Amino acid sequence: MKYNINNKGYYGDFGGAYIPEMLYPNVEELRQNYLKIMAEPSFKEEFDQLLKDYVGRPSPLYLAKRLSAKYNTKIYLKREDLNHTGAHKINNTIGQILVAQRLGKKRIIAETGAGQHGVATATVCALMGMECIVYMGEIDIARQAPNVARMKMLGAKVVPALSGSRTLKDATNEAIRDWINNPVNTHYIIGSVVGPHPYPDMVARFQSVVSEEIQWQLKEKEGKTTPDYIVACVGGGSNAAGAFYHYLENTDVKLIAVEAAGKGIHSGESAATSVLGKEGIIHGSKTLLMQTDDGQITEPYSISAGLDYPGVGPMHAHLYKTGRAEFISITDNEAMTAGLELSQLEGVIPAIETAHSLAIFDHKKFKEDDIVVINLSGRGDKDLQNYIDYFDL
Amino acid sequence: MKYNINNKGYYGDFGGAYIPEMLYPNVEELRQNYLKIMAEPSFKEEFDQLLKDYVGRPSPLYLAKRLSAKYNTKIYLKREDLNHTGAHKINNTIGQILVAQRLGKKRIIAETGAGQHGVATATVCALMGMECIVYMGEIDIARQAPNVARMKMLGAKVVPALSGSRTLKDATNEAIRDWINNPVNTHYIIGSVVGPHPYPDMVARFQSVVSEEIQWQLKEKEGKTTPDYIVACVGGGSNAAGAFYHYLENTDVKLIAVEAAGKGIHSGESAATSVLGKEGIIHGSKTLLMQTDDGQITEPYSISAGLDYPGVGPMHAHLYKTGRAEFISITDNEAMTAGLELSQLEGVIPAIETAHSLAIFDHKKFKEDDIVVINLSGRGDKDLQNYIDYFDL
Amino acid sequence: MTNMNRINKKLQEDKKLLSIYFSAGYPNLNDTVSILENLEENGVDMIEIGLPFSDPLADGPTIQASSTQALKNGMTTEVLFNQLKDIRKTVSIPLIIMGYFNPMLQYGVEAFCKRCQDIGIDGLIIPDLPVNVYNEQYKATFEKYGLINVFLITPQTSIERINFIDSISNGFIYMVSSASVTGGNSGFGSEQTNYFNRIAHMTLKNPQIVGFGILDNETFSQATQYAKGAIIGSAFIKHLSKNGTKKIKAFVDNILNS
Amino acid sequence: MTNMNRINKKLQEDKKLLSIYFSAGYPNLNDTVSILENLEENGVDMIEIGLPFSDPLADGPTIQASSTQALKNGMTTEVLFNQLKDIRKTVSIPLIIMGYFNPMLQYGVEAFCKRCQDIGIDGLIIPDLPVNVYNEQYKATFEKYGLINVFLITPQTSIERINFIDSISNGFIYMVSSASVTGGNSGFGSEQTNYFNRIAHMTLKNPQIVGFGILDNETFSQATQYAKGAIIGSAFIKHLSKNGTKKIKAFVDNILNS
Ligand SMILES: Cc1ncc(COP(=O)(O)O)c(C=O)c1O
Ligand SMILES: Cc1ncc(COP(=O)(O)O)c(C=O)c1O
Repeated sequence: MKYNINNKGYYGDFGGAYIPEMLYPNVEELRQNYLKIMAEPSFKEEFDQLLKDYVGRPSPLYLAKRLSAKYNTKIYLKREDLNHTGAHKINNTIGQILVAQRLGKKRIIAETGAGQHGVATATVCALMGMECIVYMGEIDIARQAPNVARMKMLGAKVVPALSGSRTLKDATNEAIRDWINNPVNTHYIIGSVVGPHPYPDMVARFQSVVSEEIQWQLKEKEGKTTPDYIVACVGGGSNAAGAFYHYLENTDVKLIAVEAAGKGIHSGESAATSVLGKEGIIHGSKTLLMQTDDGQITEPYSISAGLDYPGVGPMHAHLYKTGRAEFISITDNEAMTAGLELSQLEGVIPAIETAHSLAIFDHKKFKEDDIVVINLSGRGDKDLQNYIDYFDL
Repeated sequence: MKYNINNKGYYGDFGGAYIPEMLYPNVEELRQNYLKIMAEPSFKEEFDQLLKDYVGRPSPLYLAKRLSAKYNTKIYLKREDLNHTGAHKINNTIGQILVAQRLGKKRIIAETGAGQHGVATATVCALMGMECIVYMGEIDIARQAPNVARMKMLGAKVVPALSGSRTLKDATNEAIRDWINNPVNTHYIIGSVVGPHPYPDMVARFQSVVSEEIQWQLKEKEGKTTPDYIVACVGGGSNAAGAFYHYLENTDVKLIAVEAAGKGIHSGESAATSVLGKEGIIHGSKTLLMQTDDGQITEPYSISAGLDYPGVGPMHAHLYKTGRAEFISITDNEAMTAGLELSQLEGVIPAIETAHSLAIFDHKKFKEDDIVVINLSGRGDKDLQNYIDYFDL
Repeated sequence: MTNMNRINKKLQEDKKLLSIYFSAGYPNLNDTVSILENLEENGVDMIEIGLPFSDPLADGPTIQASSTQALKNGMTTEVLFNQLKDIRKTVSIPLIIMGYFNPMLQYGVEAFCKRCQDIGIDGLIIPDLPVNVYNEQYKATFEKYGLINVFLITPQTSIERINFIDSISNGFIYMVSSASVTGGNSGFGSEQTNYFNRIAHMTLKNPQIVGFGILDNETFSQATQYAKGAIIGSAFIKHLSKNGTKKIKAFVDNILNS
Repeated sequence: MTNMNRINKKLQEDKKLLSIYFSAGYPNLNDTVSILENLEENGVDMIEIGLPFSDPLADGPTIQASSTQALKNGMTTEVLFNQLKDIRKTVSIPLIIMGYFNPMLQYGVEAFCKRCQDIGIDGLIIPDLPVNVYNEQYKATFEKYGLINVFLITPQTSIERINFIDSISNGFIYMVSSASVTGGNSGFGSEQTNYFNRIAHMTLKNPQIVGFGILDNETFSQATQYAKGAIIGSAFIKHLSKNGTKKIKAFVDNILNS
């Protein structure tokens, strides 16, 4: 295992648990128990059953014929958009709610950017009858209104984060503060492969169902378990972690991580962490993050709330530093255009986050017989107003 | 076959093709070809493949534990909400677009109420690169705005129907007019089991995948292929037709069709066709419909755009007249309350149409060991604003 | 020959026939009779009286709107029959009721036909009553009450079907100028005249009368080069909506001699 | 004993210690030094100088807001060190820099420690530098530059862990009154006093100073019944935001003798 996590909770130089003492008991409890719990047969059974009957897994691996024809290569879409609640996020929240139950927690908190993780958390809380509080940046509340409405319908309380850039980073700060204030009965369901160890590993494991399925689905369709490329967008990096997971150590499979360049990498309004970031600590984890020379975390920008984050998970920092994954930065405009293109070529409206992954074809040429799997991390229902306004439809 | 269609295109007294001569060539072409086309191996293969890889079928059959506990019976939800585009409607549009292609059509028209059928049609048109025009009542355009946005993203043209009650009935009139005006290159994808023969049968066959799956899914879960009850809401009746299809002739399985009582069956603002309707002709089919003594079609009302229709498909008229299905009418308020309840008990936000089916528990008591399958025909993303406003969330 | 239907008699006249459609009860509920009288007076050969319907799916916007208005004005099947009960005292040209099937069905098809006969209605045009249903279920009733049922054909109707329709018709064939809802066109192109010509050369037993798209002297002349007559609908409704029941003479004159 | 750290010396004094936290550069960029001088003058025993951070996730709204303002005012690590470079000419009580780890990491941990030593800083409190990471990677450096690293304990910290923290501490233990971000409470209940009592009875090698929730004479007295001293943060920031650097004497007097 060269690219996956080591037994100290690090991916190479990245990871760890840089947390205030107030969080130590919670995080330590989780660290000591998560692998044990996940290995219990009753856990596995319940998790698998819910993924199948409730989430609707396996998600299809769909050969996008018209998109493939346009870019003269063989493009498969891994349809996480078809999951219950419309994105990959629920794979993780199902897992974590079952962990939280087994740890005896009664109250759930979460941060959310695009709102998909908030919805996925509110959903599993409704399913299990648990209290749910979701922190969400004020800006994101405005630009992802449909997901705010969904959370409310599901009985969750949505609390605006008013500090900083009022986006995902700040919502995460607020969630952490809540956890510090409620150390005993509360579990914090982090929505990506970020945060202190063991979160990045735990979330990656719950999301790894994505690449597990890709393996046998490709086998069925192509006679082999490996594609030439796997492409996924990276906010914190959970959908990418899931799509890469079972291929991490197989370097025949090239990994492409797609970041948000916002209005341009060097425009000052960007979230392209791999290009602009330096090593440091954010939300309890040592990783790459965008920061001033002085170590203050930069306010990021992306049109997509889910990629509007100044860091990446430690796995991705490691994949970047080691060159295991290629990182491509996509501007707002490229993403929006690719989102519209997929809608009209394949009848699938992607989340704006996901649309970044679909925009790589102008940056990267593939061979005609390359098999390129794009992780279609979520659907665009939450983004309709943005698309409509952007294109004046 | 006592409850399914006969070889003249009638369900008992209902059905047929009461169409102007201008539509005769199109409808006749379809009638002569639909069964042949559907029997072609290449059709079946493409249809099944798309249902699996594109739509995401099979849709799960999910045991709703908390809902079951509340109503002290065993409730399974057939998760059509997890289909691509979020409702059962796409089962039919995938089928019809493949038929249209084989008939050499280049241009697709559709009517839509809730917008789900419009979205499902726009989706398959994008997928196949065909022109798409969707007629939608002006009132429905306002109350189902998210679906209008989706259709636009998918490249469809949405044309408002301005006559009559400016809802589904009128959109259907406009679509028929379009078809009369464009008799050669156009296929009309009707969205429910309504319209002239062969539409009701063709749509029911495409939707019958729902009960086909319920059979083997129940076998897996309960050791037998039959539930005690199947419940589905009825606008035109396509999701009900699909859920009932393979059980029509097995009277051990009780069928419950749920209609919209609007503000109350006798309030004058209702769409409870079975109670209020008389035999007559609407949209080319002899069936039950709400009308004046004089034979003018009544303007219906329901909070749900998809049930706001003054008729039912001829299959349902027959099921009603023969007593094969029990019909229950649910008011706006009962439906909305049931929709909120499902959201908060199971983490599934249903379409308001679907919410009607979930509201029957105050009207009908089930035994503890009854197996009740509710067809969860669609998700409520399109209805969020209505729910939020209604409950002031 | 006294029992010969007025339609058949009219069709034997050696002239091109002008037939006019209007929605009963439009612009005002009680305009029906005076419009009928006016039309006959001014030389119209035959009239289609539209029985308004809430969902006239084979009609274009103009006729739709007039139907809606007529219903708002209070028009019903019963009201129309009452308005027409003495019509044969003043009007002698063929009168046809044109309407959708559902209101007739609710009235009772036999009762409807009987009432038509009592009044002196000569025929019916029911766009959404298909040929085979008519043939199997209603033909006997229509004939019992001396009513001619008029069928439509369109450019898409196959030769076999035209022949079949001709075989069961006993008045005229309503030749839809283009497969298009009413009121949508202006002037005929070669596609349509080719179609008129093709039908003319089939030498059918029933004469044809062209409908849809006739709006002025030019289109009337064009159509009647090939057919026995032509029907004006939307153009006349538009005239009514602008002028009420006045200036009907001018409208008809304008069609017949421009 | 000349080499003894000021913190240790202070802890040996036979009195309850009042320690004050404030964010450097707040309310105005250049208030830092005068606030320090003022506090010492008015009888404060020890000061935590907050190095502002963009994302102070262990702090409540008051301290967050002061951090944000300080950053807007232009505060940086370098600016702070420059402001403090002559501080030992005027201030002699123990000074502790309290800040998050990322800015220190970017400065370079060793460079940061050296600079602290040069200035005369006595210790550091770094909430998000965990005990084990400190122990394995940074302890040697801190010690090299004579800096005391202060660890936190909370009501949830296990006995084993408290003992371990005690074993690697060489100044005092920062006893968080409740597992709660700063500024959230008012007055201590029995839960908290039980906790203070429990820790007091562990007879740790390092004295404890209570932080979080100290805001007036009452809470100061309560906390120092069980502990060596107490730290005031949010309450002082609120005072600064209302009064600027004036009336610091009143604030301190109010805590010490009510
Ligand atoms: C659809 C979708 N894709 C991607 C992301 C980014 O998150 P991650 O990088 O953890 O997959 C989000 C975040 O909300 C999302 O909603
Ligand atoms: C989710 C959903 N359920 C039900 C219906 C009603 O249609 P049908 O009766 O044909 O199933 C609609 C119509 O749009 C719908 O969107």
